[in-house]
This record gives sequence, structure tokens and C-alpha cells, in this order.
Amino acid sequence: MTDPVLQVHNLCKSFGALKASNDVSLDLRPGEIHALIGPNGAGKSTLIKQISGGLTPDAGRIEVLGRDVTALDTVARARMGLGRTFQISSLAMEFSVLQNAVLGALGARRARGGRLGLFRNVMKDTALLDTAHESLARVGLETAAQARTADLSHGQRRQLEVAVALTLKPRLFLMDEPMAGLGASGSKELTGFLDDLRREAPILLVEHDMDAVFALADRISVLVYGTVIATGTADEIRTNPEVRRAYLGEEELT
Amino acid sequence: MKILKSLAVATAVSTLALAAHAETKIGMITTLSGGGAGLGVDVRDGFMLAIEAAGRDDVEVVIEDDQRKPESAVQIADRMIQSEKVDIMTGIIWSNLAMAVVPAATAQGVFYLSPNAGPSALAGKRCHKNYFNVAWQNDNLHEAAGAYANDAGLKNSFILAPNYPAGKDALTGYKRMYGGELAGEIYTKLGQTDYAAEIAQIRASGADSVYFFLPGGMGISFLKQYADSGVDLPVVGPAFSFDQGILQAVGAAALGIKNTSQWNKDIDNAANVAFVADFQAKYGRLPSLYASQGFDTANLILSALDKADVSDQDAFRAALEAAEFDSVRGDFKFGNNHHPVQNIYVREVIQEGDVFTNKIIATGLTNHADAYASECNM
Amino acid sequence: MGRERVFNAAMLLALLAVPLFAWGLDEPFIITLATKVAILALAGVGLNIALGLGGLVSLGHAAFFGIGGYAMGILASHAQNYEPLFSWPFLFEGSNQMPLIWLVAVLASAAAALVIGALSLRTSGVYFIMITLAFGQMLYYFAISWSAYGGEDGLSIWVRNEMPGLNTLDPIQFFAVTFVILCLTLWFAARLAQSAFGLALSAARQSQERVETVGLTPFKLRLMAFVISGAITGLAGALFADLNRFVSPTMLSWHTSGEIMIFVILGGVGRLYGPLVGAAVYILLEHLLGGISEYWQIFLGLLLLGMVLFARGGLIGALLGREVAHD
Amino acid sequence: MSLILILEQVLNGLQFGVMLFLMAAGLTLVFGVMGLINLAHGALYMVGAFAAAAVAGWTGSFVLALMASLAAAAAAGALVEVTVIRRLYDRDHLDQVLATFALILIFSEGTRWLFGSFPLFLDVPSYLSGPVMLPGGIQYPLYRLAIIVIGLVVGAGLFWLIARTRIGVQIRAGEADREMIAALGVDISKLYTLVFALGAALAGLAGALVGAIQSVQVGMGEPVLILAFVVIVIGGIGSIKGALVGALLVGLTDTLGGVFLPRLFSIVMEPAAAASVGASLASMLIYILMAAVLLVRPSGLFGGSA
Repeated sequence: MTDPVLQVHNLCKSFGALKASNDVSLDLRPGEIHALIGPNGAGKSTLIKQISGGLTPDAGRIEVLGRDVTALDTVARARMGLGRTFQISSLAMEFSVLQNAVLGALGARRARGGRLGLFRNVMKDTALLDTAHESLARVGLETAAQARTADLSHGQRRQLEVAVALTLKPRLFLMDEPMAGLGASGSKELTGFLDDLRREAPILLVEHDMDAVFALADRISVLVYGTVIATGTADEIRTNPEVRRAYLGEEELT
Repeated sequence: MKILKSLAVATAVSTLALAAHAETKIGMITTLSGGGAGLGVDVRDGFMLAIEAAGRDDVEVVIEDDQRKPESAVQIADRMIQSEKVDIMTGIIWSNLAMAVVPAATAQGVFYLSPNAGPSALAGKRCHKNYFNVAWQNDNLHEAAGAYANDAGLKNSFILAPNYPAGKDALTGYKRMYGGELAGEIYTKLGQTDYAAEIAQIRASGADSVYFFLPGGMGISFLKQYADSGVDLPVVGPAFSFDQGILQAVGAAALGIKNTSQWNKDIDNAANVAFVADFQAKYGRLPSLYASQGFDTANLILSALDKADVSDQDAFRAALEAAEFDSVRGDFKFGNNHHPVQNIYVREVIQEGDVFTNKIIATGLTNHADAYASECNM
Repeated sequence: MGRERVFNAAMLLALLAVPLFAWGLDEPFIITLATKVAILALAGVGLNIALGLGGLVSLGHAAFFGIGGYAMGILASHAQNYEPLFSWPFLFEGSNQMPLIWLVAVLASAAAALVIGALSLRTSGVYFIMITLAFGQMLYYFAISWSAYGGEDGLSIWVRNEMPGLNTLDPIQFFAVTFVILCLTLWFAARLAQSAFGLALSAARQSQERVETVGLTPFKLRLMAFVISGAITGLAGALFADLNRFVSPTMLSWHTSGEIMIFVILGGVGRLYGPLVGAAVYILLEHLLGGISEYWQIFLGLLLLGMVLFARGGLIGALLGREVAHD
Repeated sequence: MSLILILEQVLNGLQFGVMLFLMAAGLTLVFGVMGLINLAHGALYMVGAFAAAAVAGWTGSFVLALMASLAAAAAAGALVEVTVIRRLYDRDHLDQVLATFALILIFSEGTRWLFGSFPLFLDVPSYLSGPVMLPGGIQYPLYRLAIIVIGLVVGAGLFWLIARTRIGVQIRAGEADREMIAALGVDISKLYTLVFALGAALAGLAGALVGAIQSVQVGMGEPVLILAFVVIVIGGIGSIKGALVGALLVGLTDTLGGVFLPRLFSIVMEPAAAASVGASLASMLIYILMAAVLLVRPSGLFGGSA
């Protein structure tokens, strides 16, 4: 068995009296989709933020590709190959879809030690454009490439988030609710896409769409009140009594 | 004929150039808007009083507001010289604006007559044959105050001024004449309005008198706060803080204070009596020091125009140098550097009915020339 | 895009045609006015890189404008007075050559922008506005009391500096110099906006998180933008001082920062030619209204107010509508 | 330097700080509740001073003059809020800066048009003039003591208003969340007008109080405006407590810096040069203070996230 791509050790983060992360440990192995579920307010977003570098944990350690990244910022982690999509879209709204994708390709180039040009028209840089178009095509946004991002539907913005992450050619993905707002056919398509994507790089997936989670996840961790109460395969989780208790009345596990 | 503002530059092009050959065009750049507008308004009103009284239709005055910004003064000067082809310029109130405008103007062959500012550089090394100062060299009133302090037996002065070149010149001027000790020397922030800290230092210093140079609103603030502080050492200042325009804003706080000036409304000569009466009749207020300087400047120009055409520069310059006009100050003559050699008086602030004003109580310096004249090779 | 490009070309042509026409009519002052517009537009183009592209609301750009001005004043005054500026490591007597003065102005203001930017960019929003204002005020008060170079009185140089092969005292020739610099800078700013750097900077303005997530550092992008912006505004300052043959602390005052910002906003934030339109309209208003009333600033105030309230996106925005995405 | 002189200077710094607090409180309130940068706040200070000078000249009563300053500034504030400011709440800071800059021009030149170019007269009333002897032998102007007291009383009133009254609850709610006060059934636009007028009245009062010992003239508000901004930025924008601490800090720094820096330099320099260099550094001191505070705490001393 190969080493985990991401390891989270005993992470703690409090906001006043609220323990948003309470001794959280989990890992992500090559080739897998590891889903993170839990009721609203369980601390999923806080955990994702700490992993991506937007929040500093009070205690604990985060390792990416075997390297301790706890003290590194978002930028450094992104350059190490951490590709992230956001729950609340953080795209450059004034840009065209293509420009957002090119921005991602630019980040990838910079991570490889390339420079940002001051003179050349970036939208005529064929290497960047190729990467961008390829990523857009993979999420099915190719036809909307020239649209203004602000004019996209919510679902399309999620797709674009994923496409930008793809341009980075990351070593692992952190995806925060990529299915939200997609509609039935949209999520089905994305489910199929993520199914293939795991072979490129493993995915830590936060998702409310339980159909997608149970269809995709190799392993599932359940977060309740900042604590991981269970980790296991879909079947193990489905039958776990503690999980059933936590979710009782919240959502039906099928 | 007078044109107060030339409206659209572009339209007033060629026709004027043809008709104007017999006219003398005077360009006045002064401060008519913003905080320091009161001084410019007085210079303008004094100047125009004389021009209108002369009733000459061959003199045209173009007036522009510099907003007290050196950059805009320079640009207006460029326009007046290049586009409106003025022969004579005047009007600038502030030394820094004068330093920005005058050298370039005189270098382009225009006469400049200063009705107020007298920076030392223009009196000394950088004097110019076409530059005349009708008011004073900046140091003059301060020198007179220093001389007065000696006469009054003051031995231990506390002196203060804003931290900028004119402020440093002021204290240098005072010290040049003053023979006693200094209890303290403070430079305040330019534009400062609260002087509690300085007054506390004065109180603690053991001084026997205070000399200050704080023009405009700074002086008003200082005097009000000083009067309220309970420190009752005698105060001496230059006329700028006790001038007719701002004295009403200082009020009783200024009563009895000695200040130095080359002019006052009670100087007894026919020209002055008429000037004070005419100014009051026309504008409904007492004339200030600045108004008197504007008035003298205009009369000097008119006297020279009576003798020579401005296009004959040498003759016109000689006529200016002769300075044969009835100055409201009484006798008036220029030194070698084209700055006045004049008496500087000591005035005291008094109250006449509701109005605060000054009366002359002594002569501080007689026929005084400035300290930089020897540096001028003219 | 097409319409804006036509409009921009028309603006440049107008800026070129007016002084040429005035030259024919022998109206040098109009040429001087056009030169002033070109220089202030240049300062605005500089600010616009920080403000429009980078979203950095700097109320301290007068600092760079003034540093450029003082670079000119100090070099030229030493050259005129034959007093060496320094004698170690080599003897330097100042200079009255414009290209050298420009180089010094650009380097000095870029260095200042590097320091001020590195400190100020730790803050954001209103705090950024205020800390840049604070740095501007620091330099302003420093210049007022720096008596070696005139303090409040400023520094006057009697003749305009020299440019090889030209007579800069001739208004039309000096205008030509400033016009060429403006055109080159506009070209540079256009390239910059379309470049990879420009894309990343603009993205950082829209979403800091986004830029960090793709592995780019917003702080570095912004600092770079601030330095380029300050350097261009500094160059404009050197030219402005040369136009007036005079430099004073007024160039460093917060009013100057406000005015440069007004040019940008009046024309349209982030529009390449916004500062040119803004500066031209502002100068025109100043001169037309100045002739009507002593209290002309009331009208200027009312006009500005109306512009903000009813013509969002500045004049170009009002004329041409919303900006289309860069492509 | 004697201890008495130092204490007197501390009192002076305190008095200056209290004045700045009156200015800064309105500015920070308006920013905290409405998110508006108001450069025209200094113009309201000027309006207060001119109204006080006019009424004092007319009636001779200083108390009436102070009331007039409150009323005139509040009225001017409310008028400006209703006609202009309320259109700016949902604009970005840039538009706000430009529009309120335009308001400065209109107010300044409008005042000059009404009252002329010369400074107006406003004096300390006779019952507050002259110095008093404080314990410890400090001779100090009664009027300045009165300013300190008035400022502290107004400050306490403001804290009470915000902590204890219904309007205070609404203001605090408005700072936290604009939609929340709508949910509370409060007429937002009325509340905003009220807050703006309150801030304006405080500025007007400051203008009138200061006008009696300084010069009542056009443009008097601008230097104070910049200082008030320095104050609220140091204190943390939106925080009344921050404004108080910032105001006292700036007041003391400016006053004591101006006094002690030249003396400090005179140890190593000749007196005239020390006076000049010390004064130069003193005039930059509060800006250095502000930059230093922001470098350590980018949102000011008591600020949340900006």
C-alpha cells in the first residue's frame, strides 16, 4: 500500500467556546475518493480551510505528500499540488470563463517556476489556452468559454471551479460541495467525471448529495460537532449505530 | 477700461492684439479663493481703487485667482505672458508663489511689481532689473520689531514662528536687530491652530516679552489662546496678525499689542487721508495694510506710465525707479535692489467704537533698507 | 471593444490636434494647457494601474508625484548652481538633462513605492486608504521643513531642463515630449493589462482567495503593481515640475492625491483612457468655471457630485456603457 | 523642565484629544453603521463654528451659540444625508471619497460666499475666560478645562446612548447586520439620517468649542478632518471606544512630541537647528504613530476585520 497523499493529525481549532475541530485525524490515499459528511455546522468547512491553508489550526499537524505543511500558507500548498474548489464560488466574476481557466493554467506555470509576463498578451499564449480549453472541455463548459462568469448559472460556476482546479494538474483535490445547485442530470454527469478523476489524483470530497457520496466514496468520514465519529467504507458507515444516531431526524441514509 | 476676467481665451485672439498696441496690459495674479483669500481681495481692491480713480482708458487689468497654489500661479503667469501678452504683472501675496512666478516672468521681459511678498532671494543674489517690490523685504517688519524691543528695554524675548522658510526669515530678522537674550525659540507646525503647549512653555520660560510671526488664522488662534492663558507678558508682532482684515476676528484679545508696519490709516498725508476715505466709501470697510500696498503699487505704475511708454523698457524702468508718486506711506524711494527704503512704524491696537484698529505710537526704523541689498549687483 | 477603441483614438487625436491648432494660431498658453492635461493624465494612468487594475485605493500617490518633482528640482538646482550633489563614490553635479532626470525620478519613486507598498499592503480596505494617506502626509511635512531645498517655498529652476535635439522652452516641443511619453505609457499600460501579470492582478482584485488557490501570491502582485504605478506617477511628477519649472510641497499634499484620483474616477476606473478623459475634463472645467465666478469651486463640486451620483462608471462608462471582458 | 510644565502639557494633550474625540466619534459612527467614508465631516465642523460665531455676534450668548452650532450642523448633516449621502451607502469607497470631496468644495465656497473671506469673531464667554489655579500650582485656562469636561460628558453620554437606549440597540444592530435591523422593524433610512445628524452635531459642537479659542475661517475643518481620520484608523474604524483611545493617543503624542522632541535634539545640536529638526519630526509624529499601529494591528487597536 502506498503512502497517503494527505494526512491530518489531531487537528484542533476553537472559536471561543465552540470547538470547530476537535482532535480530527484523517488521511487521503492515492486513487481514492474520501468523502467527508456531517450535519450542517459540524465543522466541515473549517476543516477544509485548515487543510487548504486559509485557517491556522490551534494544534495538530497537516502533511501533504509526506511533508509537514502546517506552517505554510495557501499559496505554498497550492503550488505543492493541492487543488481546491469552493463551496461559495470564488471565481473572478468580471472575467470570461476562459480567462478564469487561463488564470489556473498560469498558476500551474508559476508553480513550475515559470514567470508571469508583463508584456505578452496572455490570451494569445497557446500553451496556456490549450490547458484551459482542455480543462473546460473535460467539465463540459467548452461552449460557454466566452461567457462572462457573472452570467453563469450556479451549476456552471461549480463546473468552472472544478475546471480551474484541473488546470493546476494537482496531486490531490479538495472539493467543497461541487454538486450543490447542479440538478439531477448535472450531478450525475459530475459523479461520472469524478469517478474517473480519482485515478489522476485522489479527492477529499465534502458533499451533501448522499447519492453521490455513497456512489463514489471509497471511504467516508463522518464529522459531528467537530469530531470524526466514524471512518469506513460506505457499507460500514451505513450500518454504524453512532452515525445513525447522529443523523437521526437530520437526513435519511439510504 | 477694465476687464476683470478674460472668459474664453480661445476667442480673444487676434483682434485684441491689433487693438491693444496703445494699451498697457497689467496682469494681476492673486489669491481670491480658499483660506487666504482675504489678503488677495484687499490687494485687488486697493489696486483697482487707484486704477479706476485714474480713469485711463489705455490701461487694462486682467485679474486671476491663483488659489494659493504655486502650480496654478505659474500656469496663469504663463498664460498672461504668452497668450494675453501682458506688459506688467503684480498681485502675488505669498513668498513661495512669488518665487515660483517672478524669476520666470522677469526673464521673459515682463515687469513685476510685488504688492506684498518680498523673499530674500529676490532682494539679494537673484535681484532683477525688471523686478520691483513696493511693499517690503520679508525681514523688514521683523527687524523693526527687534529694534523696537531694544528701545522698549526688553531683555529676554521668547520668539516663535511656523517651521517654514518665511518663519525662519522672520526670527532671523528679529534677531538681527534685537540685542537682548532669548528665553526660547520655537518653530511650530505650519497651519497649527492650538498653541496651548507653546504658551505653557512661554509661561515656564521666564521671558519678559514674546515675539511671534504667525500669519493668518494661526495668529488669531495664538492671540485668543494667549489672552485666555493668564500669561501677561508684553507681545510684539508684525502687522500681519493685527491687520484690519483679521483684527475683528481676534477682538479684545489684541488690544494694546504693539506691532510693526510701514503703513497705518492715521499716517497724516493728503494721499493717505483720501485713500482711507475713498476705500471706505467704495467698499464699506476700513482699508488694510494689503489694500494700501495694492493702492501704492497701482499709483507707482500710473506715475511711470505718465512719463514713459511701457514698450520703452529702459525709460519705463527709470520712471519706476524714480518712484515719483504720492505714496500713502509718505516719502517713498527705492534702494539699489528695487526694494523700498522706508520708515517702519510701531503701532498699537486700539478700539474705535465697535471697530478694532491701530494707531502709530513710535517709529521703529527710519529710512530702513533691507539686509540683502549689498548682495544685489544692480 | 470596437467602440471604446475608436473613442480612445479620438481622444488621443484631440489631445494632439488642439495644441497643433493653437500652435498655428500662436496661442502658446493653450499648448501649455494641453501639456498639463497630458502630464496629469500620465499621473492618472499610473494611479489607475494600482486603482483600476489592482483595486488598491491609494490616497497617497501625491508622494510619488512629489518625489518625481523633487528629483527634477534637486538635480536641476544643483546643476544650475554648480554645487555638487555628492562627491562620493564619484563626483555628481546634478543634471539638467531630461532623460537622466526621468530615470532618477522613476527609480526614486519606484523605491519609495516599494517601501510604502510593502508596509501598506499589509492592510486593506479603508485602512489601506488611510495608511497611504499617512505616508503622503509624512513626506509632505518633511518637504515643508526641508530647508535645504526651499521648504514650503519650494524650488524654482529658471530654465526648463534640456532634451537632446529639442528646444524644450518652445511649448509645442515640450508638449511633443510629454505626448510621446503619454502614448508610450498608455501602450505599456494596455500591454500590462492584457499580460499574464495583469490577468492575475485583476483576478486578485476580484477574489483574493481565487488567486491564492491557484498558487499565486496576491501581496507580490499588488506590490509589483504599486511599484509600477508609483514609478509612472513619479515620472509624471518630474514632467509636471518641468512644465512649471518649479517644485513645492504642494505637489505632495493630500489634495494632489485627491485630484489625481478624481481624474481616474471622472474618466472611469480601470478604463485605460479614463485618466486622459478625466484630466482633460477637469482642466477644462477649472478654466471655464474660473472665468464665470470667484466661487467657481461650488460649481465644480456640484458637477463632480452629479457625476458620481448619476454617471456611474465615470464619463467613459456613461458614454460607452459597461466594460466588456478583456480578450 | 519642571514637573508642573509637564503636567500642564499633559492637560493640553488631553484637551486636544477630547476635541478630536468629538470629531472622530461621528466619523467612526457613520462608518460603523453605514459603511461610509465621509470626507465632508470637516465641513460640518466648520458649519458649527460659523453658526456659533453668527449667533454669538447676534445675541451675545455663548450658550445659545453652542446650541446653534449643534442645531445648524445637525440640520446640515440631515439635509446632506437625505439629498446626497444616502445614495452612497451601497457604493464603493471610491465613489464615497469623490462625492464627499465634492461636498467639501460646495460647503467651503458656499460658506465663503455667505460669510465672506475674512475670519469671523467668536470669543470665550467672560465667565469661562482667564486661568484658574489647579491643585499642585498649575495655572490653567478655565475654558480649556471646560472643554475637557464637556468632551468627557458628551463622550459618556454617547456611550450611554449606545449601550443603554433603544436607538443604541438599533445602532449596534446596524453595525452587526443591516438586514437584521430591518427585521427588527426599524425604519432604516430614518435611523441612518439620525445617526448622520448625530455625528454632524458632534462635529459642529467641536467646531464651535474650538472656534472660540482658534480662528473661525473657511477651510478650518480640513486639518482636523485628517487628524480625525488618523484617530479612527488608529482606534479601529467603527469603534467608539477606539475613537476615544485613539483621540487621546493622538492628542498626547502631538502635544508632547512638539514640546519634547526639540529639547531632545538640543542635547546633540545647536538650539536653532534642534528647534527646526525637532519641529519637523514632531509634525510627522502622529503619521508615524498611525503607520506603526497599522503595521502591528492592520485593523487598528479595537477594530474587527475591515
